[in-house]
Amino acid sequence: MKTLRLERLGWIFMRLSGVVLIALIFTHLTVNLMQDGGVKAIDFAFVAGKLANPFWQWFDTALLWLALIHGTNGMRVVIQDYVLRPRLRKVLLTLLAVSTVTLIVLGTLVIFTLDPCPAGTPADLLPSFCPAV
Amino acid sequence: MSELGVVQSFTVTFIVRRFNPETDTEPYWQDFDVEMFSTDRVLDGLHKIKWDQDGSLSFRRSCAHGICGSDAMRINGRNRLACKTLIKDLDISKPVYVEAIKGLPLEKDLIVDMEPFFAAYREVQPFLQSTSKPKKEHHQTIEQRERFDDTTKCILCAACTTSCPVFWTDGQYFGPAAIVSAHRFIFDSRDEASQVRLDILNSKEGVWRCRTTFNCTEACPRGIEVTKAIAEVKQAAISGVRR
Amino acid sequence: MPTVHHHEYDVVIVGAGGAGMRAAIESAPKAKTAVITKLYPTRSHTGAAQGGMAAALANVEEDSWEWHTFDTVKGGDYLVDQDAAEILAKEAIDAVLDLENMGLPFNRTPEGTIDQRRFGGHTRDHGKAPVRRACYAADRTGHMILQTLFQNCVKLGVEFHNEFYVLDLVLSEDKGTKRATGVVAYELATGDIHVFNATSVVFATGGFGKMFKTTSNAHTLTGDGVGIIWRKGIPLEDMEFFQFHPTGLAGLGILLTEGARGEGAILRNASGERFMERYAPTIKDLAPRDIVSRCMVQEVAEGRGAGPHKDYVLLDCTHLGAEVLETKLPDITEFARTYLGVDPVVEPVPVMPTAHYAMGGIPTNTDAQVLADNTTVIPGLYAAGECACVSVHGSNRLGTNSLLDINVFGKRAGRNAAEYAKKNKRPALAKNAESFVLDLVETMRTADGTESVAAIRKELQAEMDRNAQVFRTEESLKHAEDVIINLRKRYAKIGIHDRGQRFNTDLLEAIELGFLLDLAQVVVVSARNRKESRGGHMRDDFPDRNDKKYMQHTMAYKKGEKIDLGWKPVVITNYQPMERKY
Amino acid sequence: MVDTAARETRTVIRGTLYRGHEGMWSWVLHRITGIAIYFFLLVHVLDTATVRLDPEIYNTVMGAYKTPLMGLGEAGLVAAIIFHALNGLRIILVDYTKWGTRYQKVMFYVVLALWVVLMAGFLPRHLAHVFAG
Ligand SMILES: Cc1cc2nc3c(=O)[nH]c(=O)nc-3n(C[C@H](O)[C@H](O)[C@H](O)COP(=O)(O)OP(=O)(O)OC[C@H]3O[C@@H](n4cnc5c(N)ncnc54)[C@H](O)[C@@H]3O)c2cc1C
Ligand code: HEM
Ligand code: SF4
Ligand code: F3S
Ligand code: FES
Repeated sequence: MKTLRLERLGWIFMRLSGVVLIALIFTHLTVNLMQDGGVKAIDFAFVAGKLANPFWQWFDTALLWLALIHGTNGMRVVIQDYVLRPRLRKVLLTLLAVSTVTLIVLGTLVIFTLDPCPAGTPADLLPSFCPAV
Repeated sequence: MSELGVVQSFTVTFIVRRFNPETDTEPYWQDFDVEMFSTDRVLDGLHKIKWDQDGSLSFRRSCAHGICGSDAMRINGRNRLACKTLIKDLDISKPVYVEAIKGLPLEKDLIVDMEPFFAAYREVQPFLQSTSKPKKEHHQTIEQRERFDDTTKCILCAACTTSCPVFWTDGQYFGPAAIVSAHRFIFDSRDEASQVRLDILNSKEGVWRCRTTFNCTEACPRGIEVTKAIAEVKQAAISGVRR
Repeated sequence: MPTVHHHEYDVVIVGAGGAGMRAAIESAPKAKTAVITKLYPTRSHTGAAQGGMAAALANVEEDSWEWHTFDTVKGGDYLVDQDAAEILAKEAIDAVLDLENMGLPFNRTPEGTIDQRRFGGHTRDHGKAPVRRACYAADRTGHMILQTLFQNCVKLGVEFHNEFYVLDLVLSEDKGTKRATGVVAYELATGDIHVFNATSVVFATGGFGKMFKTTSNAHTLTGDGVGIIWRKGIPLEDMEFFQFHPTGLAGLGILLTEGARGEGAILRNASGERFMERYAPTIKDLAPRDIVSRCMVQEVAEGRGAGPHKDYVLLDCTHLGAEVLETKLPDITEFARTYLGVDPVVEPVPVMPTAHYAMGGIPTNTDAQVLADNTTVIPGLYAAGECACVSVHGSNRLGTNSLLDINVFGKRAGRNAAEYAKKNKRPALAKNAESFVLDLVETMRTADGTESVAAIRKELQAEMDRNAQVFRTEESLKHAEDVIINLRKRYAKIGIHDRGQRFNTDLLEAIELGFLLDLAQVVVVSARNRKESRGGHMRDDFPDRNDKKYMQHTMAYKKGEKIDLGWKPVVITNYQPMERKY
Repeated sequence: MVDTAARETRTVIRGTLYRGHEGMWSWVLHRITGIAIYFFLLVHVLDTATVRLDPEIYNTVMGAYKTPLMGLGEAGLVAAIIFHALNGLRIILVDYTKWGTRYQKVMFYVVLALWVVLMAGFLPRHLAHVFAG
């Protein structure tokens, strides 16, 4: 612990990731909530359309990883501040770690394995570039 | 200062958080009406209570002018020295709330156990470590001396540490006062053990727990820019000491 | 009944101010040492000292320790023991360098050495002109000394017993010769009694300014140590000499350092006149404190005081500029702003003399050993700092000489106490050594009389200000003595509110008042007996110094309820008494 | 014995709330918003993951976001993110610049002002999307 200085690493990471997240999150929000139709325009076609583009794939991956690690490290601090009973603290920290790893793996898999034109789906639900069935 | 002119007196209500470990299971609030002058300080009010109304009221004090650090307490919800808080600076149309500082074990009335506070202080090695044995004094320029002037003012009153929300959580955080004491030596050109102190403060309960809430800076009766000192220690822990 | 604990140490030091901790730093590495203190060490009043610490380093201009010795002797109106003054001035240089090497952040010269400034009564070449001799750290020199000494105690792992009130000294008596064997203390947190058996005991308990109403001293400076010594039948020396510092904030007594005048501040009366020019044409505002205080009181008495009641004079710093005030005198600038609402940068500050420093105290020789009479040493018992009387300050202490005193003689006390403890076996304690304190505490804790401690203390303080302050006469002192005797009778009938064992500060204030009453009486009786004016002791009815009769130290002895007075010769080496002109 | 003029009221037991200044309240908000965003993120990654299961399921799930209630919730989320992001920048400036600690209060009010401006730009559009059919 002392030699690795993990707390320092975490502190620096919070700041670095924070700066990057600003760019990522605001782009994400603008694209998803502020274009025509706003939140109402979000559907499978929209998402799948975006994720077919490698730029958005990498963009979303960065967003996913950074936000989750940043948020998780933040939550770790909060738990360590307020949960003083050692057992409960351990349980919560483990839960936190497990859910973060799960979400990162799950999210990354989704981003890279999503088939934008799954067979047997009505065309009106799909991105416009899907070949007509 | 009543000799200095005709100063009017008025009644101030103090609401004091009392606790006597020998008879009480929980602290409770008690109010006292006290005749005060606007030039009086909160410490004078407490003395008037102790000397004229209830001798069992317990608090620490010594110098009565903000230099010994005995009487840090929470006055109207903020940490201050009772001897430096003038009645005229408070809104006396409302009662004045006085209670012990937060986060250290409550011993009696306004008295807390200071030992954990001093333990953190001792841990940062707050003393000059120098292997050079000058014939006379060490050489130090005016600029080098100025570099750590602010943090030499600390009177170890604990107003900062016990105003820190992070310290309140579990009392394990070194706390701003200990960091201030470390800062005073880390940035002293004569000292050779900066890295040792930085290693200590790099630990789990060290500087990284500070969330820049500035309560410490606001509370410091000596006007030390505590959060700035902490920020400088953080930077030193990342990229080395620049004196 | 409180629990009684027993401890054994080679050296026990009572008090953790500058003198106590300097002693501990000497003694702790050599002998098993405990420091017993009623305050957390950093709360000690040494931390309030502002101006500086004198030493003829000659860093900024020519200086020598002989000149320093002369100034000390002359400043003390020749009642100084000159052998002690020589030691003080000579060892001053190492005392300052020791502190610097321990880490004290002194202000620096452009060359990077310790900077020095002027202070009252310190001159070049036997009075020719003011000299820059005071080493300083802004206007918190005492704060830095206290912190530095504490830091080094932490470094050495010195054992502190914090918030332990020593209430008794245990002496053994063998064929009429006394010997120290330990002390008994009351633990504030629990109400328990602690008996410390020790080979050497060092008293470093500071002053007793709280017998006056207007004082620069802390609430806790109640003269406990000196009072304990007194009650043990050990004499007290030169108790009539109390220093009234010229520049206390009017009405409050909070000190504005003489360093302000050292930097060029000027005292003015109501009409704006620089009145010190009239009294001390050569060094004007930088005359020694006794002289300046007297002149201020005289200005006010003759109707030239400022303010609505014409009851103070003004300290004018406005020409110094914000820069000097903020960098060299930041703390006092803040004091004036906080406590009087006066900004020294733009307006002069109301000031009046404030009870400041006890020149007298426990008689010691230059090895810091306590004396049972003019010459007999009490083995194993030492004293240093403001509670002691070596006497390096004579009848008036020069500014910056006390911080020096606590370092030079604190060091000597610590070193000698440790050496004594190494050479001698730990003496046996008397049986029931704790019984006096047990009894005292229990009587007080259950006291249910009708008199109030606060009221008696207030009356004592008011009386001392009225009749035993800067101007004294036979009549005023007689009045004060009668009042004190009466207050002592009332003190026997006090009542205590707090019946608890834990943090019973009510009980302790009562005990402290007992010491104050004892000492006030010694001060007044000694003062009545000295029918001359010298240094801090100014008799209106005997305005001149009388070397024929009074060129000697007062020695007060407790004989039952009576006070016997005797004399002790002054040690003169080089400087024959002369008229004191500045 | 001295008389006791004291009135006793053995009612309230807790201490007062610490009356911190801008620095403390900005931290309280930062922490609350951080935690809120974290929990939203948990849910958000999961709901987005349903995109991998089946377009219809995803669209149903997204349907939930399109109700007025969720629309308001989203507004709150954006409010939180904007505050957290701006204040995060403030913290970084406090940490890394020489002048940051001295101007932290000013910066806090700048954060609030920018927050108001950004919200004023976002809210009408968003609410229009949510409520306009
Ligand atoms: C406002 C002010 C400014 C001053 N400025 C200067 C200056 O510029 N230059 C200068 O040379 N001098 C100055 N002086 C004088 C000088 O500061 C003091 O004389 C000196 O610091 C006294 O030090 P000390 O160690 O003897 O006592 P203190 O520092 O007073 O310490 C006394 C210690 O004794 C302990 N104690 C007392 N009673 C008991 C007991 N019963 N049991 C256990 N412990 C006990 C206390 O806890 C404390 O630790 C100033 C004084 C004042 C008040
Ligand atoms: C928009 C860009 C963001 C920036 C600039 C940012 C910045 C920061 C910074 C600098 C900290 C450290 C605070 C400190 O040490 O005192 C922090 C803490 C935190 N952040 Fe963020 N953050 C952002 C986004 C997020 C997101 C998306 C989440 C949620 C997943 C999040 C959750 C948290 C949490 C829980 C904390 C801990 C709070 C605390 O300890 O009080 N942040 N943020
Ligand atoms: S930094 Fe300020 S508030 Fe903290 S202990 Fe020192 S003087 Fe007190
Ligand atoms: S109050 Fe605490 S969080 Fe940091 S800025 Fe001060 S140490
Ligand atoms: S009593 Fe000394 S700081 Fe308040």
